[in-house]
Amino acid sequence: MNRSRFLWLIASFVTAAGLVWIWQVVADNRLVNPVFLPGPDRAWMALVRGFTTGDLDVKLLATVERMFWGWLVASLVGVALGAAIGTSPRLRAYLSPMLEFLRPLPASATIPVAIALLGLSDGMVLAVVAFGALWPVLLATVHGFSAVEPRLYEVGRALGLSRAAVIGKIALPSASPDILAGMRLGLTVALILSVVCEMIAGRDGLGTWILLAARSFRAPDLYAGVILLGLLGYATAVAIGLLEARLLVWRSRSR
Amino acid sequence: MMQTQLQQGGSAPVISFDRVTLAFGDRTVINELSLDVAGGQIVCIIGPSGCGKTTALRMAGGLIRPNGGSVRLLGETLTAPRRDVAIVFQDYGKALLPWRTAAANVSLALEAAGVPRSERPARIRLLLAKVGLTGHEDKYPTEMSGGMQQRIQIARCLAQEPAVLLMDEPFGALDAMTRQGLQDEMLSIVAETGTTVFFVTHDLEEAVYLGDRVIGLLANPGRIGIDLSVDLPRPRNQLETREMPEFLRLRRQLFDFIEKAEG
Amino acid sequence: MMQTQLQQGGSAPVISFDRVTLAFGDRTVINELSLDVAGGQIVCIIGPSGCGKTTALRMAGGLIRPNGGSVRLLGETLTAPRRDVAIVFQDYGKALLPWRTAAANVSLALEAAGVPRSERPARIRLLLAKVGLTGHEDKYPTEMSGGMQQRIQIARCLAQEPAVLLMDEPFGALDAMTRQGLQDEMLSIVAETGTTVFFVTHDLEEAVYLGDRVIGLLANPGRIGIDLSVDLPRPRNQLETREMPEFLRLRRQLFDFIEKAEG
Amino acid sequence: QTSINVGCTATTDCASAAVALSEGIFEKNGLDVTMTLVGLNSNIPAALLSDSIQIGGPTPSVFLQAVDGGLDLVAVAGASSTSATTFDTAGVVATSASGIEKPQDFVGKKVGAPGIGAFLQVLFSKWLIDNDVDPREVDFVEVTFPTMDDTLRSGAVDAVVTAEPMMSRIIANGTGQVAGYFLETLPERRPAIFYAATRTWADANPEALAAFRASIEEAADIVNENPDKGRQAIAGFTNIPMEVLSSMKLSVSDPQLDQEQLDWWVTTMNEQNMLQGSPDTATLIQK
Amino acid sequence: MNSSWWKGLVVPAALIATAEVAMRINGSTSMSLAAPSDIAAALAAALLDGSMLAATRDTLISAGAGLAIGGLLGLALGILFGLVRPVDHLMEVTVEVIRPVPSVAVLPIALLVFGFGYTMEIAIVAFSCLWPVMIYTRSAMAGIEPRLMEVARALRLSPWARISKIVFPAALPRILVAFRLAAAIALVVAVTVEIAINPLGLGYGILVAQQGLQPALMLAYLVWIGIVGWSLNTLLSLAQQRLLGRAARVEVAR
Ligand SMILES: Nc1ncnc2c1ncn2[C@@H]1O[C@H](COP(=O)(O)OP(=O)(O)OP(=O)(O)O)[C@@H](O)[C@H]1O
Ligand SMILES: Nc1ncnc2c1ncn2[C@@H]1O[C@H](COP(=O)(O)OP(=O)(O)OP(=O)(O)O)[C@@H](O)[C@H]1O
Ligand SMILES: [Mg+2]
Ligand SMILES: [Mg+2]
Repeated sequence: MNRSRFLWLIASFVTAAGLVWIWQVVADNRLVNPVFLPGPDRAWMALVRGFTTGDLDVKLLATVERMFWGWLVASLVGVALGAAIGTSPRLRAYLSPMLEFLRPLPASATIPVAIALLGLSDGMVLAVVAFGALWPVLLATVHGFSAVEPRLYEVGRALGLSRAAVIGKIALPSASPDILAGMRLGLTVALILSVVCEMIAGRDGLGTWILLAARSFRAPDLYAGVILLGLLGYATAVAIGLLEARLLVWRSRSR
Repeated sequence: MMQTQLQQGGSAPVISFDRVTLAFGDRTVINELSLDVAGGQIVCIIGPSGCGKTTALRMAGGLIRPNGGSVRLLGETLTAPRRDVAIVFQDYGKALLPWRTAAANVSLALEAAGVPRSERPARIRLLLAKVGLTGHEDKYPTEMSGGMQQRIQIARCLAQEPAVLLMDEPFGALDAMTRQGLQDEMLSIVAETGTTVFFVTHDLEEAVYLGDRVIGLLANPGRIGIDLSVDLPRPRNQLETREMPEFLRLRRQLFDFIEKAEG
Repeated sequence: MMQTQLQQGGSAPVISFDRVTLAFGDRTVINELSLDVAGGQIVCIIGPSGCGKTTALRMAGGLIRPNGGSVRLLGETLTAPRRDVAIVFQDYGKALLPWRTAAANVSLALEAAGVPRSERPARIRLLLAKVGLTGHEDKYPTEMSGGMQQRIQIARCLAQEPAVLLMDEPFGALDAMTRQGLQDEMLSIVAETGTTVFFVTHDLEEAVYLGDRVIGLLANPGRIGIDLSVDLPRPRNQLETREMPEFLRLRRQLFDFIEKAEG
Repeated sequence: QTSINVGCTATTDCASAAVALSEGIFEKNGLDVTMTLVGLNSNIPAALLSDSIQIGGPTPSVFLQAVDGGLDLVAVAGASSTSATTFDTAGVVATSASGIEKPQDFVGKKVGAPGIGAFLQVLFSKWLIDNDVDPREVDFVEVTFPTMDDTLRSGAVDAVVTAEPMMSRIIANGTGQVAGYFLETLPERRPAIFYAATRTWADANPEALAAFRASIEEAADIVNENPDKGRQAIAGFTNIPMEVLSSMKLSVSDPQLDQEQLDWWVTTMNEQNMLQGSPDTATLIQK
Repeated sequence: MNSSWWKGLVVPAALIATAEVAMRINGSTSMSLAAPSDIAAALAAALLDGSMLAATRDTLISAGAGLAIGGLLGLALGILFGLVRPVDHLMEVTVEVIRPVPSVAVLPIALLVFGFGYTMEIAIVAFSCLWPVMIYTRSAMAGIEPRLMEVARALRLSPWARISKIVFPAALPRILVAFRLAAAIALVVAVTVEIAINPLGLGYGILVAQQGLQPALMLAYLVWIGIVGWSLNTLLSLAQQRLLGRAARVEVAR
């Protein structure tokens, strides 16, 4: 099991490497204007340069922090709100229309409003990131709760479980695959929004790095930032995967 | 219709159906059902498939509310499930938490009752032993056979230490021997604790062997077709009881009823 | 161990287990099981809960592959399920498509077999009538009783017109009469079509009544403990057959086996 | 008739093109011109390259960085340039709490600018350098125009590098006072925006280019002599309300552009390490 | 449900009233805020002169086409990855690395490749919608009752029949959730692209209002986007109920 998992991982990296190679070939043959698509070699050099002579590490850390806290807040609020809406028709009637109204508001347009209300602070960035990353978690939680086998809710009622216990012992575990999928997506959204916030609100981080590179037409630097984002995304996906493997043993065992 | 409504002497009814009617949409599934179950009694329900046995049991459990009439439990009209009433569901596969092991599934009832954490392992071990699942504590439901899953559910219901036990074909997936073992286990628990049991089964012999009373339902709409009181001595014995003339007579009577009911 | 391996005269084996071993993780569930089922035979499998009946049936259906030995169907080693083999699952509630009505669930098998759309309704009506579900065509599984769900699944398997029918406690949730009706229905279908049946049950009488052969499994690990050939005349009859001395003898023998197996 | 799409940002610097369009000068010269409002000035080079617009109005810093990055762009005509009369249309505004009064006070302070590396910030930095302050000792953050007032008020920044019409609003709201007009000390006629195209397009369309230049020259005079016509055209193009525009000085329209002007920008940007190579300004203005 | 539609208005109404009072009492000089009544006036004006409706059409075309393309691609990939584990394992690194790349980071490149207009916007929206649909679909595949997959195997359903008759209906509730999420994302991304570079639609309207120093109009656009998104979601919810039919309602009723 573990061995084959490891082999698959290797194979997966080889696949990715193959795609990078194709990218290199495309760049080497100048199939795309090199000003906009430098080869992976130049991007890699820019990345190394960014770490050795620039302050890319500091920017990376700043982005990671922003993403993590935003995601954490979004996950907690999303699950709590989702649980409340998912189990109480009354709360659903009061809250969900407003939430559905807020959901499609683009972060890029809400940032000025957020700045007006919260100032140009880290709190504002946290709010915007959490606001965006909230929806996948919230929606997945609400759906997960509604998809719980009805018989299990009956079991909960028959055992006289308290509302909290029904949520904690029956609905949450049952919805956990959905919630984790939502959190997986939420993490991506958080990363994207952190970058967008940095770009729009000028907070220092990978976003500004990319933005400045794009503005001054330093494509290798831009791709270095994008590569870093990708690696960051992969790392977070692996982390969530580990969490999933821990929480969903029962599902893998049944196969 | 041989409607022999028996009035149990002495004890007040624990479960009482009072002219209960239930419809799904415009289809009446149960019609004006009246029934009193005295405390400490075992009442077995038989009847053709789809006649409303499960529905009646779910009403006794407070999971569904009748459209007409009322269901009372210990004198109070039922509006929601109560913790002193345990329900063994017919679809055992769906009634277990797939993310909890056998032991943890049983534990759920103890958690609900607020049993301190330290006491739980011992009690869980005891309960699983009662249903013959020692050594399978750490398996997930999906890793167990149908009969084993059914027994986990029974263990969980016993963990509730209920005053009333509602069982919907609880031994349906068990082989003859395991089934007999659990039948006797249940009888001894009831004898000890005075639990009232509402027992749905399609096995006529089982109904007679376990019951103080056997009620046969008729279908479309569900109503009482036969109500027999079982006067076999207790404690009962798998070999002797089943050979008693009274046992055979009751079984015959029920068989005739079912035959007519289907026909 | 009374291992009376019977060799059926004449016809080549349809299902054949050859020293089959199966383990889940490090737990051996079935150990070196060898078994040949001749064409047109009804072989009933009994055994204590959790002994491996379902597992054996799933291997015969090609749903799981043995760790050792081989399962052959009509001479070919099984590596995947085949369409001429129908499987009635033990957990009927999970084996139905909840978004399809009773009729549409049966239709699935017809669709799989490529039956033209125009022919389907008539065949579905016929099949549902066979299992006594006329008038329930448009209900969803969640709107049906346990026994009714089980019967939809049986109808779906019959729709496959299989050469081999693997049935895992197919009548477990049915009342005595419905069950007897379906037993006879199945017997007549088999007599007509020559279908080979692998039938898991925990009802010893049922095993004897239906089977040409009854195999008792022992648990831990699953292996053959008894293999009886049933020499009761066909067609069988619910009243007469069950009263024949041979029937009672076989039943007794199986009962003793199960008793020993559990003890 | 050649179709030309001209992309500009929402400033008064492209007034000459706006007027040429609204007064029918382009049409008269045989050009079918549409104008597109581009959100970010730095998007203009990519828009040019994808042929979404044929002529755009980049700032010199955006233009030079694009060329430095390898894009083959050429300047085709001047749009606006600095002038002693308009030095007060941009400035740096500081809160009173920050205590900033002179260039030296900016050291260690947080200053918001509408775009790092963009026109205003470059000129502000130049002003600092000219006053012996190293701009690297100033902590710059990006703050968009509309949020400047809020940001300054919240104390998140000590000062903002801003321009009209935002500047007078901030001052009117009492959020801060001008701490310096960094355009004041600039030489005359330094381009603020000029019109640019890809070299491929410019080489392929000499007649259209000539017609464009002629139109711009004609329109520039109108703008400089009759600012209200300019305002009207700008309002039509950008949707900025007339009441806002009417209190604003328009930047001086200046259709001429020569190499020396670009050289000044290259030097200025090099002072701030903004270029990797050194663009050959001789080839950057289309003949 | 029908009698309680007003409940959804209680909270927003309270918030709006608070905002109005706060703005009237304190007065605001912010260029990003405006009193709700001013926003309403701006909204009405923009709706009446048709500019907002035209912008809505442009945005919806891009968002809709992007959602359709990205969603269907995500659905196909999700099913593929969910059912064929080797592919999932093989592509794991690649997918997880590409997924978090924010489309805004590559906007200049998209602009270069596609230029202004619908194509660029649709491509970026499609890219952004692909992932949520893929992730949810893949996780829905894992959640299908294993017994149903065995039924499919036992009936030897063809791969296509297996997907259309078992996998897809079983995963449909989750897939619809994914599409509802993706629809909102499509709108957000479309508007973002419009704000950032594409001179089209509602986002461009926001940009113009913002740069034209008209906060009330800008917020009116924002409110309108909320309304459009809300209607879109309501529509999708209705579609969901219709698609899932009686089976779903029975499930919920129990
Ligand atoms: N949720 C429901 N919606 C509509 N009809 C239902 C529902 N549940 C049960 N029914 C109908 O009610 C009738 C009685 O069902 P019930 O489950 O009580 O039967 P039963 O006696 O338990 O049968 P079995 O022995 O087969 O389990 C059946 O005809 C069934 O179709
Ligand atoms: N997926 C699985 N993973 C691990 N163990 C399993 C799995 N499925 C079955 N088992 C184990 O295999 C043994 C045999 O199971 P099986 O379902 O074949 O029993 P059975 O004879 O059908 O019992 P019953 O009559 O109760 O249905 C049981 O002990 C069970 O715990
Ligand atoms: Mg039932
Ligand atoms: Mg089994």
